[in-house]
Amino acid sequence: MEQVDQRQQKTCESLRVFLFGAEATLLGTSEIFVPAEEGIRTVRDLRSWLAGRYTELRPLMSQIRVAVNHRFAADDTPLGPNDEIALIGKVSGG
Amino acid sequence: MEQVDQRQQKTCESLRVFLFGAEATLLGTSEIFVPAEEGIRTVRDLRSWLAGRYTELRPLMSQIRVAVNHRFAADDTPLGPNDEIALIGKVSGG
Amino acid sequence: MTVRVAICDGPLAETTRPQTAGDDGAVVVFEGIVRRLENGRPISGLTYDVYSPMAENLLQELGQSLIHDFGVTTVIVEHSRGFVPVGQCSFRLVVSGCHRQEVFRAAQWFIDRLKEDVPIWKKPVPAQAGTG
Amino acid sequence: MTVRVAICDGPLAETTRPQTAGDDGAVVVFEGIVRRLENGRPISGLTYDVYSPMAENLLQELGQSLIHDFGVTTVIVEHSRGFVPVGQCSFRLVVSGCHRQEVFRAAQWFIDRLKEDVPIWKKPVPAQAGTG
Repeated sequence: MEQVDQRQQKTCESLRVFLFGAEATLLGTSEIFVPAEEGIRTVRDLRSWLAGRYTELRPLMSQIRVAVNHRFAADDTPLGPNDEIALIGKVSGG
Repeated sequence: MEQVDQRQQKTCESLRVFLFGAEATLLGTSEIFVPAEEGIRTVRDLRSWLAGRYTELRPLMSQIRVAVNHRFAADDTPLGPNDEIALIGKVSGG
Repeated sequence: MTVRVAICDGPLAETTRPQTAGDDGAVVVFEGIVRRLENGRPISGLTYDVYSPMAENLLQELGQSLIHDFGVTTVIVEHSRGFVPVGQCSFRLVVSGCHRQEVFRAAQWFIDRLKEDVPIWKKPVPAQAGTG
Repeated sequence: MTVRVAICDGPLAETTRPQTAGDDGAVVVFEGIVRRLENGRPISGLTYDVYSPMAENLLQELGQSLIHDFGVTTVIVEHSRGFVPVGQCSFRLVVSGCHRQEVFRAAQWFIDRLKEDVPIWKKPVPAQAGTG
């Protein structure tokens, strides 16, 4: 069962990543879909993929944090299709 | 003329000193009259006179400041019968 | 011991001081007001984008930290979402506690953390294109 | 650039935020509230004795210092005279300016000076003898 589920995710489901602020402006969108085929399994994978795919994000990557399910997540945090993922760049509230 | 005025003051006019807070409570009064005969000419004179006359004030003297005409006054500030004089001990506003 | 967090649409309404605890001797209120200039250019206001519920969660956690780490008793946080015209209030923090030192320290720490961590973004609306 | 000083009879009324200058981005309001206990004993309130006009003059000078030395734009000070019941406000300081750091620093410096220098004295009114 586990393996079947895993294969279904891998072929059918992608990750959805929310963008805000400068990152949303830069990419002209407030969400990115990461195809399942990219094989992103952790926050670290996602960061590498983003830096490779969106060169314009590279200068900002050092100040971008990744939130998973509304919490800042460490690089080894696993990512799945049911997780809510967001890039949190430089914030400017207050 | 000057001398006449001076003599009149010396015989007729005393200094009036306002008290507040702990000092007023301690002496049971909100003002003290210093007889002209005491020959108080400066803030320094006044402090010495107070410490001599009111032994209960002595422990507080180090934190008492003298205000003359609504300003904290240095020890060599001259005092006259027309000056408004006040002892400002530990304050507790705010 | 109260922490209240609210994200409000548009500028924050004026409020009166909240009821404080019986031992509170000090209340500090901080308000952030939208300034006339943003990077030297006139604006009509700022539009705030808030990532909910992460922003609310973090503000709530920061509020709890004030109570546990700074010993204050009440924390009330309000932040705008959407357009706030120049001169209007977009952020308000109320901290009350026994003594002034702790409420001042707590309020400043809170705002520093907010500006570092809480997922809220402002975007200037140029004066000529303003809606306010 | 405004400094306003008022000594008011009894507890201070609630107020709304004063109009700030066009470049103000930060307002800090501090309120001192009469606490239930004074030196561990229950009180009904505090009676404030104010030496006028020295207190007002000094508060005005301190306010001017905030503007000249801290770069803030507005300083509003209110302090009670006479009886203020527990839970009511006896002191309010409003400082506004461009940025939060300066208004926080200015407000704290002001209160430190007030508590050191301004001729105002509080006297506790024991709970049983209270008028409030």
